[in-house]
Amino acid sequence: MKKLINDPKAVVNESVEGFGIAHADLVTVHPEPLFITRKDAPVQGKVGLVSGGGSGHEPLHAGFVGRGMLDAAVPGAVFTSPTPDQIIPATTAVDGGAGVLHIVKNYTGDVLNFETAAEMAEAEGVTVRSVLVNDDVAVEDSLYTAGRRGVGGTVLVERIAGAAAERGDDLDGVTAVAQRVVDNVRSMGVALAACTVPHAGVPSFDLSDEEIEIGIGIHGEPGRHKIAMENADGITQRLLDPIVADLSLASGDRTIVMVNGMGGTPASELYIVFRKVAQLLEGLGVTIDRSLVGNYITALEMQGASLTILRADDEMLGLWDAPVHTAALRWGA
Amino acid sequence: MKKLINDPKAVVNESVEGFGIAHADLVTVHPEPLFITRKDAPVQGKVGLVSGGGSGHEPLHAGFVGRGMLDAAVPGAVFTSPTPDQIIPATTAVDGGAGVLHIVKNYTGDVLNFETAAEMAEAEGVTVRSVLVNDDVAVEDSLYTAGRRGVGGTVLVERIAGAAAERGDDLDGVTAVAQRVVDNVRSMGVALAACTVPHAGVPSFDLSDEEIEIGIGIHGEPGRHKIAMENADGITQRLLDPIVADLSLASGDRTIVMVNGMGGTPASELYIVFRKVAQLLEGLGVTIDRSLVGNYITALEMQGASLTILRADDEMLGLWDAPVHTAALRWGA
Amino acid sequence: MTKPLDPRWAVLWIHEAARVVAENRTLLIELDRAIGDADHGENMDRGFSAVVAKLDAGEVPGTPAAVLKQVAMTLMSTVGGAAGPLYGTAFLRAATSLGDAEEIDAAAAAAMIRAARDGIVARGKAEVGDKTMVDAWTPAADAARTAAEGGAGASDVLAEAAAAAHAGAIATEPLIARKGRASYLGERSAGHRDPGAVSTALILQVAAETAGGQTA
Amino acid sequence: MTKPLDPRWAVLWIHEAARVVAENRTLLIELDRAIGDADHGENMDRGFSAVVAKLDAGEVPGTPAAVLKQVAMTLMSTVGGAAGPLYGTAFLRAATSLGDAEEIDAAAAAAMIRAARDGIVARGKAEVGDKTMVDAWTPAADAARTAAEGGAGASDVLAEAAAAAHAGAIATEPLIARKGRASYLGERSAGHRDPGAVSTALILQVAAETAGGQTA
Ligand SMILES: Nc1ncnc2c1ncn2[C@@H]1O[C@H](COP(=O)(O)OP(=O)(O)O)[C@@H](O)[C@H]1O
Ligand SMILES: Nc1ncnc2c1ncn2[C@@H]1O[C@H](COP(=O)(O)OP(=O)(O)O)[C@@H](O)[C@H]1O
Ligand SMILES: [Mg+2]
Ligand SMILES: [Mg+2]
Ligand SMILES: [Mg+2]
Ligand SMILES: [Mg+2]
Repeated sequence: MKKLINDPKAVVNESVEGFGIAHADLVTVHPEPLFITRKDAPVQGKVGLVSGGGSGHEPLHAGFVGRGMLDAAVPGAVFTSPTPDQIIPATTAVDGGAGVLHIVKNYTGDVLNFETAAEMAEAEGVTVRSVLVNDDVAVEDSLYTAGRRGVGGTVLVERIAGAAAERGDDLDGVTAVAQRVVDNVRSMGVALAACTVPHAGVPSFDLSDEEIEIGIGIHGEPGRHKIAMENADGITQRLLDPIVADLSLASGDRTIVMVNGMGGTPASELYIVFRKVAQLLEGLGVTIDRSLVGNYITALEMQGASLTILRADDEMLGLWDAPVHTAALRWGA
Repeated sequence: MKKLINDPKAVVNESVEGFGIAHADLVTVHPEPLFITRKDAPVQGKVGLVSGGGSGHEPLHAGFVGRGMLDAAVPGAVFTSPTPDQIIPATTAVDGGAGVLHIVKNYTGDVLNFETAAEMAEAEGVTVRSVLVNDDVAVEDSLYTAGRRGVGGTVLVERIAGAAAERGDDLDGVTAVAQRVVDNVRSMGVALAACTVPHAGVPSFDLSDEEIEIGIGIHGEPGRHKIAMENADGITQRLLDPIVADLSLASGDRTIVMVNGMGGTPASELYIVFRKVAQLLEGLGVTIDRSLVGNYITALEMQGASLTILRADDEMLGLWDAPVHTAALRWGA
Repeated sequence: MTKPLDPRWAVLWIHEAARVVAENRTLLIELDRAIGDADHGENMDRGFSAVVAKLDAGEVPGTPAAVLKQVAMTLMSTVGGAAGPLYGTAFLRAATSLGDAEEIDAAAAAAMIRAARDGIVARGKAEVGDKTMVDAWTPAADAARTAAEGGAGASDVLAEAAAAAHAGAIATEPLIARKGRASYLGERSAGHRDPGAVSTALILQVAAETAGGQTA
Repeated sequence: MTKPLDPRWAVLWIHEAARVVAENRTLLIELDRAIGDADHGENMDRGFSAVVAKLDAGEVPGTPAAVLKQVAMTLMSTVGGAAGPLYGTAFLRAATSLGDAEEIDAAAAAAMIRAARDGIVARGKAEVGDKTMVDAWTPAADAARTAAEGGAGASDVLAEAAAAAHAGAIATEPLIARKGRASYLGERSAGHRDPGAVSTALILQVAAETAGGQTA
């Protein structure tokens, strides 16, 4: 294992420390317990937005803290949900009197830790709502399982709910918008090569030179199945088809599309995937109204990509375009 | 070799095509011969900025086309300088009557092809100046060699010269500012693992699990020497020392610092490097006035990082802060 | 050579649990790598190291319940992931079930394991057969009750629980996961033991060993 | 079995050059991988494929110079990198040196190679010993002059040039590069042949072969 790190156990702390120095104009890093808030938190009268989860998905979540997006991010150990003792102070720190929305990716660990934290924060007088992101179509959604994972859709939820909070929507309103995004966003991912978790020291799965993993998440888990390596257009079709089916995308639908790199894939390849997505959606009469192509929710240095599609309405597009100023997403500000 | 590509020979065309679709609001892609201009080119009365070079360094250069930065980017084949027949029309397309500045990275191929193109464009009536970026301290600068390479400093030259052009400086003025940046910017890089050029199909150099390459460029070339793997702090010191020495950085100096990923290194690791750079510069009494941490000038999916430091003055800092709106760098717009 | 299950035993148990978790850190990471995200060993090791540091820093609490409550709070705030809240709840419920008794008798030992198991089910909503730690805790709780009802001593109750947890962990191997991270793998999750079930068996095993218990 | 060095020979030469470059694409990539950026074989193959496509699409030009000028322009606009302008200039200067002669005699052949070599030096500023294609072109030009002055036929002039280029390419192996991308490697560039010198030797070799030349 070769990584630009010092001690595997210090990776998250040192990385967040560096992040805090680089973006001192935008964020404050609270070291013990670890969480990150926007510089001007709490914003009085504004709904506070908190998200978090295991580290290793950078820029998610700390890179999305700032005006028009998150008020706080809570990083756990690499690929490990944070603990309630981090989430509680992050929640109270960003409560400007209008309550706090937790944006939680659907993993047992995230759900349980945020659940506990919400209960305790409520006991401290903060009104907390939660929205559960579960956009990964690679995973079956069923009452008898842990349900679908939360992956790329999280970025879109954070952006759009963040804009709603910034324009002054109340807690119910922000929660409703966030839920509407959750209901209309789906994702699917592929890995060409695994990542190596620093404390584990070995790749998170084994893959031969001729195989890829389809239906991967963002934690270096193996995917739904291995298939033989294909070209970019073929892989793109495999990512798109289940999303189109699950969302029943049809001619006339408007979308926000994200082609996301898993950390170790060059931008040039992501644009090749985006090109094919654009061709295929055009063939279906579906328009791409906004797009993101780049590394937004990663799995360390994993090679691969994910595709996220949101069926967007006027309000979502308007909120998308509103100013945002974070380390990793910025426009209009 | 596993990559999200179709045909190795189509990588650049398909990728730029996807880029053009994703950023249709910002750029126009001219396919044959291939170059990219900002949407509103030529801007009348403004000096036009053209850069280019081999592909595989994305977001450089196309990702920096737009207001406040480049007017045109000219992508060659992967790691291969573009040809004059691409550079000439790119140059004439962005001439708004105030002349064009070529920003050329110091490689024999880039120099020769831009030289030829400048001559021919001048013959067509465009006034052309050139600035040669040669910031890589890993390479000896001597009259008897090809001189230092142009690497990360290019991003800073493009940004600052772009801002000068945008505010209306004339060709001599823009050229002078660009040259001042070149004179004050230095870089040094490290690779933990090689990249694979699509048409070659094998990694560009061989490195054992215990070795790293110090003093690499951005073309998958081997570096100045192999050393045994070290931790992030040790490697950072090795990147910083020769830059500090070459620039004679001293207490009171103000800087713009870029910690750049080579394509396959996670953001979290780049922030660990940045943290150490900040500590070391603070120890020297040198301030970091602005910074960039992320993938800005890459070598496909190479694992590693480079450090770029510009000794900045008031004017450079002011130009840095001016609005920029490109696919990969955006603020104030 | 059974011991009274007093606060000092509880502290000893937890020390041994920390040791066995550290010893099996790589095994637990490997198991989680196969069907999860390769962190269970790291999470448990981080948590139990913190627990031991915390216990060592203070006086031995007055009751076994007080020890286990401290363990619960520390695990909750240091383990993270799914295992943190689940083990945290398990130790918290175990503590609550013990009240302020100064020693744990056979019935209390059985009740403690049942309470831990029920806490995990309440939080995680997994059923037996879902390929989670519930598949170790449930047979452990059942075996403990049977042993207590059959007149075994407290330490032997723990020994029966540990043996059942161990068998339960082994039995997760062919199962297809329906809860937790392994469920994302669908049928590919079969053929590997559940890491949380294995860590459960390890922790119960040292409970029995430190108590000096033996299986019937 | 020497041939008249007329326009049809020039076209044949370039066809053979394209073939030998394609055949050695991987070798040239490998050489460039060792001390450069692994693209010389790809660049040359792309360029010469384009050249052949262009030649095949039109009539055979009236003079060897016209053929070589077309080659120059196409290489310049398709090869890229350092090799594109250098080979482009080489073929352009070679063409210019031939004027509108319909056939190339021994003196013209020697002058053509000299002109190509001088063009490369003018553009690239490399000297002999810098570990570049100049280390193949310079001995080639020298050998060609010696052969022509010694009364050899045009095809044998080419054969002597090719042999010298080949020896020159081999002799780049121990050198430390001072120009081009390999110079960034400093002493690590020693121990590998220069890719551009090797491609030069290949192209001159097929020039000689298509002309039917033999070394003395
Ligand atoms: N819903 C659940 N109910 C009971 N146990 C669960 C549940 N979900 C996960 N687990 C247990 O947690 C273990 C994984 O813990 P760990 O790897 O530390 O957390 P994470 O899955 O968040 O990475 C699994 O092996 C399983 O035994
Ligand atoms: N200054 C120079 N003068 C002469 N030849 C040069 C010079 N620089 C490079 N070369 C030649 O160009 C070859 C490399 O060509 P190529 O790999 O196609 O371009 P690049 O170096 O731009 O990748 C080298 O092997 C060398 O022979
Ligand atoms: Mg985890
Ligand atoms: Mg090249
Ligand atoms: Mg896990
Ligand atoms: Mg090359």
